[in-house]
Amino acid sequence: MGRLDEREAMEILDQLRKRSLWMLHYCTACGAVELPPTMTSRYDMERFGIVPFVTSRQADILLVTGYINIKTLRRIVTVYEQMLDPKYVVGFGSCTINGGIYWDSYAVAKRLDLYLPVDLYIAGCMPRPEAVISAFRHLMRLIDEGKADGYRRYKDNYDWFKANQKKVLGE
Amino acid sequence: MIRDYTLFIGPNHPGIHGNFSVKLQLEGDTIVSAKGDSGYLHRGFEKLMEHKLYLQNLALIPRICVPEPDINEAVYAMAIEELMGIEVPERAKYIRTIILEAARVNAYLFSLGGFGAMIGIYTLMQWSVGDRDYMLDLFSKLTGARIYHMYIWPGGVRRDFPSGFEEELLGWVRYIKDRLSDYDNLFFKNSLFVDRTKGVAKITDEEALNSGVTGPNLKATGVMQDVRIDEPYAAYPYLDFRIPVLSEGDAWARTIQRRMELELSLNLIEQAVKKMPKKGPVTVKIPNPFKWRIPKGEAYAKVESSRGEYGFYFVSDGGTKPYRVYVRGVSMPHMYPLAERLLIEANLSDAPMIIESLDICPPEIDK
Amino acid sequence: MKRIEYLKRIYEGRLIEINPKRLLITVPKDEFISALSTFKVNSFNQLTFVTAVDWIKESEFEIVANLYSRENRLNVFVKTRISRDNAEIQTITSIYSVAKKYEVELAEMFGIKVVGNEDAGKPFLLENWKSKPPLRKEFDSVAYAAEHYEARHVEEKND
Amino acid sequence: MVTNILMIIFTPIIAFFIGVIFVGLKRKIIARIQRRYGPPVVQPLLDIIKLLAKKENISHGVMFDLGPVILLGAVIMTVQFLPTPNAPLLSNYGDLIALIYISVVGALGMALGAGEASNPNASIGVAKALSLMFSYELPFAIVVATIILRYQSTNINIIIHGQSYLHWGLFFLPITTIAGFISIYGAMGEHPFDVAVAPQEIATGPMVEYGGKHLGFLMIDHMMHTYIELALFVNLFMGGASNWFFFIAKMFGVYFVMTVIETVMPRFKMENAIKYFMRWPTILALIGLLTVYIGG
Repeated sequence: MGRLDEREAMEILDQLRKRSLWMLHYCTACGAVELPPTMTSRYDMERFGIVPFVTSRQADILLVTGYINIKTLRRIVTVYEQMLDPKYVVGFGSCTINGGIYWDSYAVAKRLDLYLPVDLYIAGCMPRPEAVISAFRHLMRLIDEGKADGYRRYKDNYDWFKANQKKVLGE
Repeated sequence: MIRDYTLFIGPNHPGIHGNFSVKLQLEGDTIVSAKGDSGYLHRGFEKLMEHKLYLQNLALIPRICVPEPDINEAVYAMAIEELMGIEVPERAKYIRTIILEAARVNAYLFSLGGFGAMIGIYTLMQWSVGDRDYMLDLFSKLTGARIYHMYIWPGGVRRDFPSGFEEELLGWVRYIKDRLSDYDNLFFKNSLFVDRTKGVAKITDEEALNSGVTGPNLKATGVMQDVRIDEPYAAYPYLDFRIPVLSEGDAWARTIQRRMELELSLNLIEQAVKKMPKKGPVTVKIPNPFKWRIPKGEAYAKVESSRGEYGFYFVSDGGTKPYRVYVRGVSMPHMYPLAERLLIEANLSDAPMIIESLDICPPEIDK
Repeated sequence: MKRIEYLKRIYEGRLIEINPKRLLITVPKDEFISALSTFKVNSFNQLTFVTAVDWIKESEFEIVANLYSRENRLNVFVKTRISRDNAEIQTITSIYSVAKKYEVELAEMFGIKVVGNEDAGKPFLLENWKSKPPLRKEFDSVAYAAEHYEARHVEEKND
Repeated sequence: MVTNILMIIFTPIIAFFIGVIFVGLKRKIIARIQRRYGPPVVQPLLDIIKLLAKKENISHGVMFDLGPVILLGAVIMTVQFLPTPNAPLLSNYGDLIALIYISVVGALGMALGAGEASNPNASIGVAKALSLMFSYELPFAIVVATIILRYQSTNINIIIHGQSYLHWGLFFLPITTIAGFISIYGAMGEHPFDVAVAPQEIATGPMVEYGGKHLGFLMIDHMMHTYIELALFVNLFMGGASNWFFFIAKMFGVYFVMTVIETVMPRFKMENAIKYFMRWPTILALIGLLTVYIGG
């Protein structure tokens, strides 16, 4: 009986959890110039309950906005581990998918999902605000169906992620 | 109260616009020492450009500094034109001036909005970034992209204005002009804004000149130095304008200087649209990109960006790829000798505001 | 323009005019600091940037300092050549204090030892960087990127 | 008597929901001034449910966990001392002075909790919150003295009774009301005075390490705290209310004025905030005290 309630409780909470997603106010790369237009009066993502929050303790979504510099990658991993479950990672722009225009750069990692469990990618070399908002709505549907389980994947194969991070970050 | 401790206004901090961190040594609330740490946005542009063809670089260079990408294209094009010795057609010069001035207005709206958010007035950011968005629509109508336009290329501009574009542009300029009075009442005349910024982070004019400061930060100290007047490029020789200069040199003066230059740019756009020749070619025929060899030589092309003097030092050895391109970022001297010195003896709650008043663009330092 | 004629007289012919707004002078390595100070005295009081160009064929680094004169609205490139292996230059922060961070960038990106600038050896942009300084010509970024960072394997389906 | 006991149990819940609706409307009003739509009105409730449903919670020690609980306890107790329209709750047993004392206890509990967090931002935030508290308590104390002198009693019910038939404090003690409004505005920590939780400067100060369920509790405290301050202002200066509708309407009137001011004002710096409180509200409060003292 307990098992059933736990799953049912999760569904109801997922319904409510999707209506108030807090995004971490951390502009890791060039995609961050499209975030202010999404937050401000023209596209206004606050109507979906998405608000930029300050510290990693209070945030649910970690937006990796654009290319992943190695020095930034170390900070992104630390910030991700500070966030509280359930947490979601959104890869923003084609640089998180396959390195984008910096495929040949010595300081940029190519695939974000080797180092962090990514729930959602937004394509585009700097996606438009409309793409960002439709991506958040898609993330809401994923949360609704319980498919946004990046944080569980991170915990399950933790060593694989740590091995990849160690290979690139070197320490 | 803990006596002295270290505090990171680190990469993940709303007080930092962009991605770099400042390590502060604090005693109580006053900052004892500040040490900047950048490199979070380093992609090695100068290395990437060395193994790409000239026209392939056109897609790469606007991505150097995000709030104002058009200056990169203009400077890259001007450097190549100087080496090739080609002359840009008249109409293309005017179009380039209009695009650069519109990008400057957008960059000022963005940075003034960010400055308002730093001291807590979010309404200014909502308004200014919202108004900036209408120009991005015009840019995407003209060039196909909102931010990275890749519109100015060596030899002129990629395509001519679509019909009726000038009227829409002037409509946007008029719209921003009468929005400026709302901004003034909301923010620039607000007594609290004056209290928080007057006399904070003050620099004298010779101190600014010695530490390589350019742009509004320098003009706010009373020194009149602007690339548009000292070395006019594009259509600036044909436009007559006078750049107002303040003299206090503190955070207040820098912000008001940006506000005045925003208004000046709006007038410049109107003037350029009026004086622009109605017909005429917009680009010079450039050779086949795969076999395009730039004659051996070096050139330093510079432009007045919204932050200061921005330039490319371009060395070519006659091959099909640039031999060496040095990106002269405006924010390098603003951050390293200047911001670290201004933060000392400042109050902790002023630190983000001081850094934002210098309008530092971290990718220009990291490249 | 009086000072420019004076400078041209001193350097009799070595000061070339690439175009009306750009002057160029190449000095031997030990004369670099004295050339910079004479230019600074004669109205070139602003340092725009200091960088290096890696001429790998002649196995030499070319240090370029760009100075700007507010009075005559002119830029001058003061250049000097140093050998590529164990390259070393004197710091010019005594003349232009703003050159400090440019020299740090020079040291990190080209591996040039800057004598007299204590920050020059420390890392600035790259964090625990093990291989050669990246802006040297013999460092191949494409190979480094392919080897260190795993790409997404997309199998080509030309059906 | 029975209705009073029932109301004692239910008033905190009603206070919480009033707080939620008010904060939701505030975010809507701010959004409309900023030319956008803004979140749904029940957004604060959704935020709190999401926070309480967080699976993982980082704790920095027992005191860190107890901080929000102490604040919640103090807030619930303060609600009891505020008379609601048809039920005096406990306000006959605890007068105005007791109310001020209890509201301070909550802030101290919060300070102890946040101090435990290992983040220097939190301790700076706590220091700023406490020094701000001293600065706005000073004019508030003078205002309370004026009211006690004016109505010859510290019992809030008698004060309300003294203001019946439209003899509101707002009209008869205008200077004191302005001083009271500014100091209550500071007590709520609303925007121009949110020096302690400034996101840009010290990364939301004391709340920097609070997340998940802790932050959920803090949000609940914030909602009820909004109700308390507004109810206090309405009772002292706008003569309480005969039924719930007028009570909420008056409170929302005051809150609307606060929201509009908040949207167009940048944030004070710590020194400026203290200087401001020591200058304008204190002078006005003293003038009010003199007029009442001379007026007899």
